[in-house]
Amino acid sequence: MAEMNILEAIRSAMDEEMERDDRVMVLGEDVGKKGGVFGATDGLFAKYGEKRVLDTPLTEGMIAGAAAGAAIYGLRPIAEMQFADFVYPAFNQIVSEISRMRYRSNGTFGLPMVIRMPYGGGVHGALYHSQSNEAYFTSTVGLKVVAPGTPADAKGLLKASVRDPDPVMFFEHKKTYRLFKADVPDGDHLVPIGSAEVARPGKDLSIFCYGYMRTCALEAAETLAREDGVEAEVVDLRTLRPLDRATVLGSVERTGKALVVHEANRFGGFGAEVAATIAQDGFEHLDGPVTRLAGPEVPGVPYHHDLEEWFMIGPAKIVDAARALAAY
Amino acid sequence: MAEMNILEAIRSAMDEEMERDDRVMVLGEDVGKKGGVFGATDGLFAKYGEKRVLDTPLTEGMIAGAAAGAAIYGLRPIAEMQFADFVYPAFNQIVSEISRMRYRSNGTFGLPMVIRMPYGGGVHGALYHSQSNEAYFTSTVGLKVVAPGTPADAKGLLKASVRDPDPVMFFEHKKTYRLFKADVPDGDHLVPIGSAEVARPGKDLSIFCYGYMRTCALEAAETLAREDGVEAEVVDLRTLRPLDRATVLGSVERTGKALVVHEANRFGGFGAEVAATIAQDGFEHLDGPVTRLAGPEVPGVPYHHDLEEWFMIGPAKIVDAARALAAY
Amino acid sequence: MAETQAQPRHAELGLTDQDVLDMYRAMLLARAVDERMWLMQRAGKIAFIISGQGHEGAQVATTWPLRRNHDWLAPYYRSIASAITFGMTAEDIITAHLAKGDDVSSGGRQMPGHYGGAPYNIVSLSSPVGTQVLHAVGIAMGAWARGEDVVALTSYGEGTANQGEVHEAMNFAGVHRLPVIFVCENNGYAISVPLEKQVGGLSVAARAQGYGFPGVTVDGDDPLACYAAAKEAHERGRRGDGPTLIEARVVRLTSHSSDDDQRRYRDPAEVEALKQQDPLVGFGRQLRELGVLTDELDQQLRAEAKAEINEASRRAEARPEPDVSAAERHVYADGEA
Amino acid sequence: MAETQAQPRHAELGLTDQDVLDMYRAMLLARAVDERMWLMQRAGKIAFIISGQGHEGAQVATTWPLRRNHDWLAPYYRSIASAITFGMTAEDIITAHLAKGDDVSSGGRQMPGHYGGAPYNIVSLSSPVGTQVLHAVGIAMGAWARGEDVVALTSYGEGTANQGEVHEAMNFAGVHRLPVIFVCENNGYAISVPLEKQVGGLSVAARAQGYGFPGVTVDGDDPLACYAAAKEAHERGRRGDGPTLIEARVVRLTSHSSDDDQRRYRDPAEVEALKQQDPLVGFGRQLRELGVLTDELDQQLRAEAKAEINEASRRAEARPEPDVSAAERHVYADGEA
Ligand SMILES: Cc1ncc(C[n+]2csc(CCOP(=O)(O)OP(=O)(O)O)c2C)c(N)n1
Ligand SMILES: Cc1ncc(C[n+]2csc(CCOP(=O)(O)OP(=O)(O)O)c2C)c(N)n1
Ligand SMILES: [Mg+2]
Ligand SMILES: [Mg+2]
Repeated sequence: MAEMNILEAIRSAMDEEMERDDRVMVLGEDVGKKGGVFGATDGLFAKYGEKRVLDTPLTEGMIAGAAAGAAIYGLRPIAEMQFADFVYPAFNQIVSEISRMRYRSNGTFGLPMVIRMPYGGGVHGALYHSQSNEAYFTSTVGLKVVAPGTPADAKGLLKASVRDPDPVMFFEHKKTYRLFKADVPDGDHLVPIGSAEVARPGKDLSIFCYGYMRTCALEAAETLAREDGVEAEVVDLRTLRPLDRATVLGSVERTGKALVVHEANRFGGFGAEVAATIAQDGFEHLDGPVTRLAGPEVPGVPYHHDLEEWFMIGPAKIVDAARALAAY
Repeated sequence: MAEMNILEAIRSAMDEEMERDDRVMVLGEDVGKKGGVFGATDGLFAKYGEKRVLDTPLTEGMIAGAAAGAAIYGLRPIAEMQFADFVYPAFNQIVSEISRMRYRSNGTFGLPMVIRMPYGGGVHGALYHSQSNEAYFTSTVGLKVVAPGTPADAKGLLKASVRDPDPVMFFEHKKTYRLFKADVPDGDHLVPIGSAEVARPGKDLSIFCYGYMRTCALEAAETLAREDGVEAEVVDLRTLRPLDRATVLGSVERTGKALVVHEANRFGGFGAEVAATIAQDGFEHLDGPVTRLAGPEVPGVPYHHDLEEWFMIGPAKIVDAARALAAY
Repeated sequence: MAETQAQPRHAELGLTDQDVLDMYRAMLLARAVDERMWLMQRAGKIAFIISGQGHEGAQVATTWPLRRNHDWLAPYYRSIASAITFGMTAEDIITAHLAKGDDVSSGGRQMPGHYGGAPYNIVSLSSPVGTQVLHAVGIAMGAWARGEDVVALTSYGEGTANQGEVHEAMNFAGVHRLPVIFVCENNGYAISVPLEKQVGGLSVAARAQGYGFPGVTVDGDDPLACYAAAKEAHERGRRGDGPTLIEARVVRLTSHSSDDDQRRYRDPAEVEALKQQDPLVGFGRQLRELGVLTDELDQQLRAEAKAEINEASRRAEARPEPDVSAAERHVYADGEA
Repeated sequence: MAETQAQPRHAELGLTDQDVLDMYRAMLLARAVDERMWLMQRAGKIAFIISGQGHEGAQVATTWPLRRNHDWLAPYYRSIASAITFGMTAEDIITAHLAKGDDVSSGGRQMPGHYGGAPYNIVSLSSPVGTQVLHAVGIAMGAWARGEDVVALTSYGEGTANQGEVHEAMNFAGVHRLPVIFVCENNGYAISVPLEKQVGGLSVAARAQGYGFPGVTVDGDDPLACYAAAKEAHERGRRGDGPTLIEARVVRLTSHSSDDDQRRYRDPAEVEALKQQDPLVGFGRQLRELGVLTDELDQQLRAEAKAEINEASRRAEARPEPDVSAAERHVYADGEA
């Protein structure tokens, strides 16, 4: 077991996969000599050289599209969007091409590739360096969407994503990069895509979360246990698409109450899908309204510290929402 | 009252708004001399000239971005995406710029502009001429999203959209363009953005729909009444963002059962938001699971006639889903 | 000293008589397929078609230097003749147009005109114009990264040439001198929008130098000129000297598609004059001048093309419709055989 | 016959002594603001800053021909000196950096470096690079459509020049000869990526001819050269002769931003040598040679800039923080006063 933070876990996942399979390559802006703006690819350029760790021009459409072409050719590219906020110039390639290449070619052209998406707020990044834009991708059939919340999951899921035969959007919450260290199993540690984890069992209500919200929800759950005697079950979804319906519905069956939490705005956010799934398929187990707690309905995280604080979801807001639901 | 189809309604809305306000201009691919690939702008080039009805180069990013610039300058552009499927090269301008210009400038730069989006399947258009991609926009704060289902609504809502101080994504289901004619009030007919309509009152369950689905749902409701004695209330949302929560929740309060219908795939579709809203805020009125009926979980509408039939939502599928819900 | 005898033009390019006849044959077959598509569309057997008529010379000739099953092709919706040159059969193409279940391009899922085929190294094409250009560049990047001797060719229209992705593709290819050939088939219209409202500066080829590689304009009605440019481009790519942009000036003999009527936006005299530039006619004349083609042989080749399309259509029509259950397959690899 | 007396260089360009001193003053002020930002960042008052040091000469000079409150500016995150030239005050800029509630750019919502201001005809800037270029073109399209005598100028880096939207913008501007000036401030790096890995062909200016309008490269350390190019571009736009692309070769004197350390990817000798190209030093020297500036006057101007930034900072710091309730306003116009 090695202790590492999420950033180190991500780096070591890429390193191991590149070691293991020489078809794996990394491309993106500043991923080479600089080692990425967050340092995620630090050292890889020196180790593998330009032809496997490629500093591209400042063109996200090209990054995604060339990665797709390389995947057609037989490589296994890991493309980095410098910030999730800057993925939109690549949206056409991702939605029109990458997500549906397999389907439209009747299964003859698959695209094994990963797009890394540093996302999330609370980092003084304002409207364009804080976005949680996973919903654009979770609603896109043909993509897989992953959003780990621990170093072990970050490593195991990234390695699984690199090996997956289909395109994976890999969301890394920037605030978690160096938030804490934790044990990561040694060896070829893989976490399967598509499986949620009950991060904390509980009987009174279920909190569904992912990414940074896992940390916040666990902290909230401790407060609820301590101060209210409410035992919240925390379910870390880990993979958003495909959603682990069995784990989600199983939890609701146990607790009867569901709180869905994310940082993105609520209207049309990924939480709507989780809530709607529970509302339809867990209906008979519900003892209270499926509740969503999400970022406010504004176009982005504002910059000023007080405004950002106002925007962000943290343990306190989760505790409040959970209390109201528990009391229903 | 004049009888017209939806295409004529859209054309007459643009014509009237251009007459009324010389800041209104139309731009897009083939909108000029050809009059648009569907004929929506037919005659406008001859009437208003190139400087108000502009054939642009084949570049959707430019269409959206230049429209935004023109709106900053004080014009009121109506930009046409030739098919909703081809909006993705413009996604960066729409999401990064158009949706949040007002917010990020603290209210000092508003963008009064409309983007027309011919969408939807059932027209032998396959994966790339059939998309119902409204969910990308309904989840985007700062945009308004409209999807009319009748000629009168098409005209009244498009005119209201042109006058709206904020950007409106205007979804026109291609299959409805010439589907039927209906009365459109004479004079300066406006339908306010943000108001749903109870298209058919009923007491047994509510069907929420928009665009082409309105026609299908009304037909289904007649069948249900005739064959099952079930009285379905059909609510045409008309505006998807902002959602008319009062009308939606009011209907659920009356019927206790909600069926949400759309053509886009289900997972992460707009129906998830409608369902989640009802599940949370209408919980105490619910006598059955909020049910979603949506397009299948494949990346697009396949071309072959039989496969397209398999994909499409029509009255029969709505009747089946409504029967199951009514029987709950 | 013996002087080198002046060679016929095709021989100078290293093409045998047989080669140029084979090129002509591919053009004839492409035209026969195309005309059949229109017939089938009018007969109600195909909902929509989009034609390559007028582009055949440029397509066959620019694709000719590629090595089948080794190099790669990322074509567009007019690329019937390119696809045929690179290995697709008339039957493949008609099968795809009829959306039969065993259609090699998409199993009946895509609209007519969406060429592609894994067995032929032809990238599956979508409808949003220009997206395939980056795929070709990505393939070339893969070859460059692996040190493999592979060239990718991609084609598109002059309207498409303005898409941002096409520019990003050219820039990246320029930076790393990737082995890719950009072929812009400039037919003067993007649906109804003419060149002068579409392309700032009016020349697509002129853009290449902005990315540091050569751009050439060739007469698309002169297949030998197109071949010469493509051959040089192919060699440049193989040598590691980077990309080439070839702008082939062609004519669009038909309306944009079966949904369009070009008389709405194009002068009748202009439409009439197009026929004078039919590359089939032009290449036939040229081959006669080169002494390679006779009237008799021409008739024979045309008869062969006709026989081939008849047979291809018969077989394609007999193929099975897709099974409806197939519609939910191949979304992800999971669970697939 | 009397021969025209050879004029000093600035006078030939129609600039008075006062004009060039005002340009120099704007550069000094921009630099003073910039240095103050770094100080405040180090003092923990600003979370992040992004600097314009090295770009001031090109910025002041290219913006100089624009008519304030009449023409339009769509700048980028290094455009401190452009914004100042176009009317923003040092106080505006520091206020924005401190994210105060009455910040004219965004009311404290945007990160430092996101210039904009409705009262100044400066388009509000976002972070995704290059998006502002289409806004400038859209403004120019508006002016063209309305027959109004307005020119829009937009600026961006050489990395950004590769974004697809920038190309689409240039193409459209080329087609309709729109009154827009594209200013690419080429500082040789996009964060860590050097020109040769970024720009195919190494010249951004060379791209303009691919769109049918002039592209010129100017020495960004020579403000008079920049001014001459921009003045001509402005006149061309007003005459209806279309756009101009100006590539100003500048230096980035600092790391990319306060989050970056350029020693990780740039040779120490290269970084050291940059100081020789500081446009403030160069322009000061030039003005002395032109007989416009003396050491005394220089000191006085520097003292004035210092006083101005001191006063601006004092006033900016005293401004109120935004009210948290403001955070949910201005999403839509509905319901706003
Ligand atoms: C992104 C996108 N926008 C619009 C369309 C609709 N469309 C299909 S073909 C076409 C014109 C293409 O013109 P050009 O590139 O010159 O090729 P040509 O058809 O003339 O060969 C248009 C606008 C599309 N397919 N994709
Ligand atoms: C679309 C997008 N991708 C990535 C970034 C991150 N980023 C910010 S500045 C920058 C480099 C810009 O370089 P250049 O255009 O040369 O301008 P310079 O900073 O050198 O003046 C990058 C990659 C961004 N802001 N937007
Ligand atoms: Mg064309
Ligand atoms: Mg730069």
